[in-house]
Amino acid sequence: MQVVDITDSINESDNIKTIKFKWPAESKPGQFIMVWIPGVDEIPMSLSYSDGITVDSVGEATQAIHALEKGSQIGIKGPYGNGFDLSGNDFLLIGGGTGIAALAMAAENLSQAGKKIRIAIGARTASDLLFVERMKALGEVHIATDDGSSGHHGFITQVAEKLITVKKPDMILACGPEPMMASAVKLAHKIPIQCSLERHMKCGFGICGSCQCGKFTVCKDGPVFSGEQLGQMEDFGKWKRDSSGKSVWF
Amino acid sequence: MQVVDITDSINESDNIKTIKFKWPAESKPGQFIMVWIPGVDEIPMSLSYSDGITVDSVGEATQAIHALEKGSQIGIKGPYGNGFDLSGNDFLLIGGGTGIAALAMAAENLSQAGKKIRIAIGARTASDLLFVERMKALGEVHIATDDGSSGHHGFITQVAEKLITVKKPDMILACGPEPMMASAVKLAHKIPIQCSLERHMKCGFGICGSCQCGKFTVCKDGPVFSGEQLGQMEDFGKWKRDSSGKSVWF
Amino acid sequence: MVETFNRFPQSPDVLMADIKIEIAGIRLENPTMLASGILGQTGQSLLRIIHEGGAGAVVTKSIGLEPRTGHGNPCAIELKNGLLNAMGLPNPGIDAFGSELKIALKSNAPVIASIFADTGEKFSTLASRMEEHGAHAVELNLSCPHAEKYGLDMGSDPLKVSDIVGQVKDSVKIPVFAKLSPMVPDIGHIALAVQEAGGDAVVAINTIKAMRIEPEIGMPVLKNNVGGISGPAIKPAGIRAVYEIAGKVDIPIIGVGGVTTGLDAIEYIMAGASAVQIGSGVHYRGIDVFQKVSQEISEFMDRKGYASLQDIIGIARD
Amino acid sequence: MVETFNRFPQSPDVLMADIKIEIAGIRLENPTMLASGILGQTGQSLLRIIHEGGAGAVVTKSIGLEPRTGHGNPCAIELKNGLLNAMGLPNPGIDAFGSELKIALKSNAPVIASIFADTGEKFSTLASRMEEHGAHAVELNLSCPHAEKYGLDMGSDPLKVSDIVGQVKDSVKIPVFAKLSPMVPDIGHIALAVQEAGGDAVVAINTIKAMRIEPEIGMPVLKNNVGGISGPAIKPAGIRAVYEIAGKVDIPIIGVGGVTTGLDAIEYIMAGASAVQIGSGVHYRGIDVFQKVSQEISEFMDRKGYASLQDIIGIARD
Ligand SMILES: Cc1cc2nc3c(=O)[nH]c(=O)nc-3n(C[C@H](O)[C@H](O)[C@H](O)COP(=O)(O)OP(=O)(O)OC[C@H]3O[C@@H](n4cnc5c(N)ncnc54)[C@H](O)[C@@H]3O)c2cc1C
Ligand SMILES: Cc1cc2nc3c(=O)[nH]c(=O)nc-3n(C[C@H](O)[C@H](O)[C@H](O)COP(=O)(O)OP(=O)(O)OC[C@H]3O[C@@H](n4cnc5c(N)ncnc54)[C@H](O)[C@@H]3O)c2cc1C
Ligand SMILES: Cc1cc2nc3c(=O)[nH]c(=O)nc-3n(C[C@H](O)[C@H](O)[C@H](O)COP(=O)(O)O)c2cc1C
Ligand SMILES: Cc1cc2nc3c(=O)[nH]c(=O)nc-3n(C[C@H](O)[C@H](O)[C@H](O)COP(=O)(O)O)c2cc1C
Ligand code: FES
Ligand code: FES
Repeated sequence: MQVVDITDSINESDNIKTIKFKWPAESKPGQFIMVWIPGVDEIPMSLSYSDGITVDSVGEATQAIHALEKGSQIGIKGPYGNGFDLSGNDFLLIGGGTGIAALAMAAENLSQAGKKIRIAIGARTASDLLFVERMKALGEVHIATDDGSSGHHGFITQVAEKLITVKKPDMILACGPEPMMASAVKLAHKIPIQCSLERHMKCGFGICGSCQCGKFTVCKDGPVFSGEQLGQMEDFGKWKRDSSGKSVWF
Repeated sequence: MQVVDITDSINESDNIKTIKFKWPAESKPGQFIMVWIPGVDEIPMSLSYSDGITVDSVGEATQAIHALEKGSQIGIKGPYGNGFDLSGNDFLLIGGGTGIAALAMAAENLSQAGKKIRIAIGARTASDLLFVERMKALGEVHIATDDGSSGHHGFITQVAEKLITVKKPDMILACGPEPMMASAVKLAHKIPIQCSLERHMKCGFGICGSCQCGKFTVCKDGPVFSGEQLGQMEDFGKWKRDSSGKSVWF
Repeated sequence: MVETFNRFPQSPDVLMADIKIEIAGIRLENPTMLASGILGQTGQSLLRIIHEGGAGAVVTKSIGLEPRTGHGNPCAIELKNGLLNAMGLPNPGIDAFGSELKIALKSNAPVIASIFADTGEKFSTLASRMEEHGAHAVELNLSCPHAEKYGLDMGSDPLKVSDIVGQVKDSVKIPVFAKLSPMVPDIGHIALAVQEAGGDAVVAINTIKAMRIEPEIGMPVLKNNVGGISGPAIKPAGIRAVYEIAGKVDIPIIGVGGVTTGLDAIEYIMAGASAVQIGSGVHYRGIDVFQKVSQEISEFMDRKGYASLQDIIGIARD
Repeated sequence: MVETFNRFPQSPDVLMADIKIEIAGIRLENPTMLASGILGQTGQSLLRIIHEGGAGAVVTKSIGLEPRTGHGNPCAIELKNGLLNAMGLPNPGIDAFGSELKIALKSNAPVIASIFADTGEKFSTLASRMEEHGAHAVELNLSCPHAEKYGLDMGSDPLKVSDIVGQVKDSVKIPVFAKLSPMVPDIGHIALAVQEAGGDAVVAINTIKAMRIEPEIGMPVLKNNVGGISGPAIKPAGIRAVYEIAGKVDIPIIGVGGVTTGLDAIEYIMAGASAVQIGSGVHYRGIDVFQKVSQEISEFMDRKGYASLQDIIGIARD
């Protein structure tokens, strides 16, 4: 656990903020951290920057993160998890909701390595779309919203399907709601795909078993899993476990 | 604590054996180790070689060491203590009894560094004289025995006194019975001297206080002390402490 | 004169040490087990620890009568010399756990069901349910240091311990293990109560009550404030506990606490343990820590010329 | 919404933190003391710890009525995360110790005399003798984990504790501290017994019962087999103990166990300690560990804007 100072808090949308902190640790795209908000909670957050997280305010802990100001202190455990395997040349990235946060650094790395990337970003509505400008600087961006307020009216997976038909990528990276990723895996068919999963996390470093998905721990074996691994998980896309370990259907 | 295999056991005299062991640790001349003879005791022993000790059999633990055979195992803590400061050019070494064991590696180092050394070795009787051949290869050796069976008939400090008169060394190293070292300090007068002390040792690494001499711990601040430090110790040459911490006169 | 230096037979003709062991009638291929509460919450994870990890047996997460979410986050952090946790006994409850156990039982390795409760009666109910579900043994958690009413609160009182063990013994036919805490002045005394009540094995130790305060923040890090420390920091306390218990009881002892290497396991076994459990070691060396430790035990025994585990169990007591 | 993140005043005008502290009327220049049993056997060594080491106070080695040689060697070894010892309370006895105390009292720092015995009457005799010799306070060792009849054997029973503390309080005017062991299920309960019997401060913790077996040899390393572990490995247990005691008593608490840095000390102080004792830290950082730790405490307080120790004592409890 390392205590860090908040250096910046940036509004991304009504409900989403990016928080930056003084944290010199090395990390890989797709890794996450456990964020301790003293007195409140400790929750998993993908690194959307090497020194930042992008947080959708959905409950007590995320609200508390939104309330952090420059100079506030939080505790960080990590970086944890495996991160994305970035071998391949022609990438399709599919990000739903805050899922694009987990993909952003991967996109930057790939772009820097001169690889071809197409990025499909989905959200409920236009104002919720995240990192559109940041991604446009890196590759071809395609958009979908549930309400049609921007880009394709409908699911981002429908956009992805078209993009695959236009030209087969040799690797797909996806992060977002699990049902979305389940359809991504289906439409990827034989194209290699990696999905970043979310499960209820307690320890974050692979000992408590709370984030178990199939035989894997999401925090240590994941959060990124290959299509093949996902195929071995009977629960993927179907159910997750609550904080007592009981199964809950999606 | 490191467990090592005994590689050799060499008779030095009726009552004295050198024990060698497989022990790759680095050490400085004048340092000592704590030797654990499993089931028996753990006792301090000067390193007479970088991988060996030379042991006078005086009681249960030293007898047990004499009984060790090739392949037996002992435990070693250390090397401990400060060791000798070998700066200077013209050395006089004064070793009484097994005291020469603590000086032997210093003599070798000095000789290798091309420094002038004279070595005064004392013992009760000729057959107890230790390392005479080993020392002759390194410098000028002078001998005294209490019974006159070899060399000067009398104390080794008398020999040392003459040697100093012949030519003043610029550093004296002494190890042996404490009263012998007390006279050595006196006759050194203004010549720098270092003496290696013996006190009852329990921990060996400076926490238990059992080896206290004046304000110093012999195991950690020593076992080698300068004439100046010895001058600050009201107990030097007068009394030591038993294993309860009570003072006992020499 | 003394002649205790070479206690080892050193016979070069013994080529491969036998590291199988039987505890209260339960046969293990090797003396390493998964400790309770580490990844043992689902059937799939238990299976993986056996198949990929190489554990000789697995102990499930401690299961209670009702589902329990446990303490809030942070509930587990890394310290310099160990792990600090206050999970607070989260578990899906005995009803939901039956299906997990069924999955775990697909392997050939023994599955030991850890249970917790606050009365002997509830312990008995849980044990019977676990027996019905097919568990090979039950382990009574009498030692959790950070869940009020449970664990240590009962496990430090020899009368309560013998009452609970006695009641459970009356309710099931499978072996009953009791897991003890080192946070008592005389653990041998508690172990004796287990034996006298008919317990089949003693498991020691659970975590030691501990805490971390973050100076920068001025607050305890764990949401529950107080937790328990596991891992290398507690090994010396675990070895001591097993050694003292071995001086008091004849039933088998299972050593737990800070085992990460084969030599750690050997130290427990020499103190009197017939097998070891590994929890934090999964973090330090990966889930195949069981295989690694077993391998290292074998290598040690081969080098020293030991034919079977029986030859070293309790040897440091002689 | 929650607003507990910044508990620190951060006032930049406080330039130098005040780290003086008074405990039961005894004034310390800084909150670090030498723990009992580390180099505290002679007057000269106690003086040196004050003058060269920079300790705010020193506690003597535990002294009994008669001279005692203690356990045989090996009696202290280094483990990976701490020191393991079974000294066995060696000491020259109260008669011989008077002259040592006289030497130690030449300094300006308080000298606290640690004593051990197996009855309240003997404790009282020792305390009176120490008072005559000039000790500023006595510390009752109710917690040595490896000397039969002494220490933990009494210190784990609240009735015995209150009996001993009560008797000593009746015999001396100087403050009486009681040093407790963490090897009990509820240390707060024992601390309460100290307070109720009139004790002036609680000292926690002593070493935790532990053991090392050398696999190569197949024997315990300590001559006494069982000893106590100190140093970094036990800090989390010590912090927890102080935190729990602070929830039960109003008398000052002195934290001991694994302090090697200023932040370790701060952690104890935030848990509720008014001062800390340092034992193994002498090994890890040299005899000037007291000076170093004091310096680091000051630096922390200055950086965080704290004016005095009072501002952080027990802050993690709020
Ligand atoms: C690997 C990983 C990466 C994540 N990355 C991001 C990110 O980049 N941006 C983002 O906004 N969110 C991310 N999340 C989700 C985020 O952790 C939850 O939104 C957050 O925990 C909600 O906490 P709360 O107290 O605000 O809400 P609560 O009211 O406590 O809970 C709301 C929902 O959040 C989820 N949740 C709560 N606690 C946890 C927990 N300990 N572990 C996992 N999920 C929990 C549950 O689904 C719960 O129903 C990530 C989750 C995981 C597992
Ligand atoms: C730094 C140092 C270096 C030494 N180097 C050598 C050496 O190179 N060769 C050698 O033969 N001897 C050396 N000694 C002395 C050696 O440690 C003792 O002779 C040995 O401990 C005797 O043990 P015992 O069981 O055989 O005898 P015992 O019958 O136990 O005791 C005989 C005498 O040995 C001394 N002694 C016993 N235990 C200890 C102890 N733990 N610490 C210190 N002294 C003890 C006491 O004076 C005692 O009266 C050294 C001692 C010290 C302190
Ligand atoms: C995260 C975690 C959860 C634990 N949960 C339980 C539990 O539910 N029941 C139990 O009896 N012990 C539990 N323990 C204790 C372990 O089973 C074991 O006794 C302890 O961790 C010491 O072993 P180790 O050093 O190998 O981890 C838990 C330990 C950890 C670290
Ligand atoms: C070598 C040694 C000797 C000790 N002797 C005593 C003693 O005589 N009386 C006592 O109360 N505590 C004794 N202790 C315990 C310490 O005072 C202290 O409580 C313990 O070591 C934890 O603190 P630390 O981690 O700073 O060492 C001793 C500890 C050590 C390491
Ligand atoms: S959160 Fe604990 S194992 Fe993943
Ligand atoms: S032998 Fe313990 S301090 Fe020197």
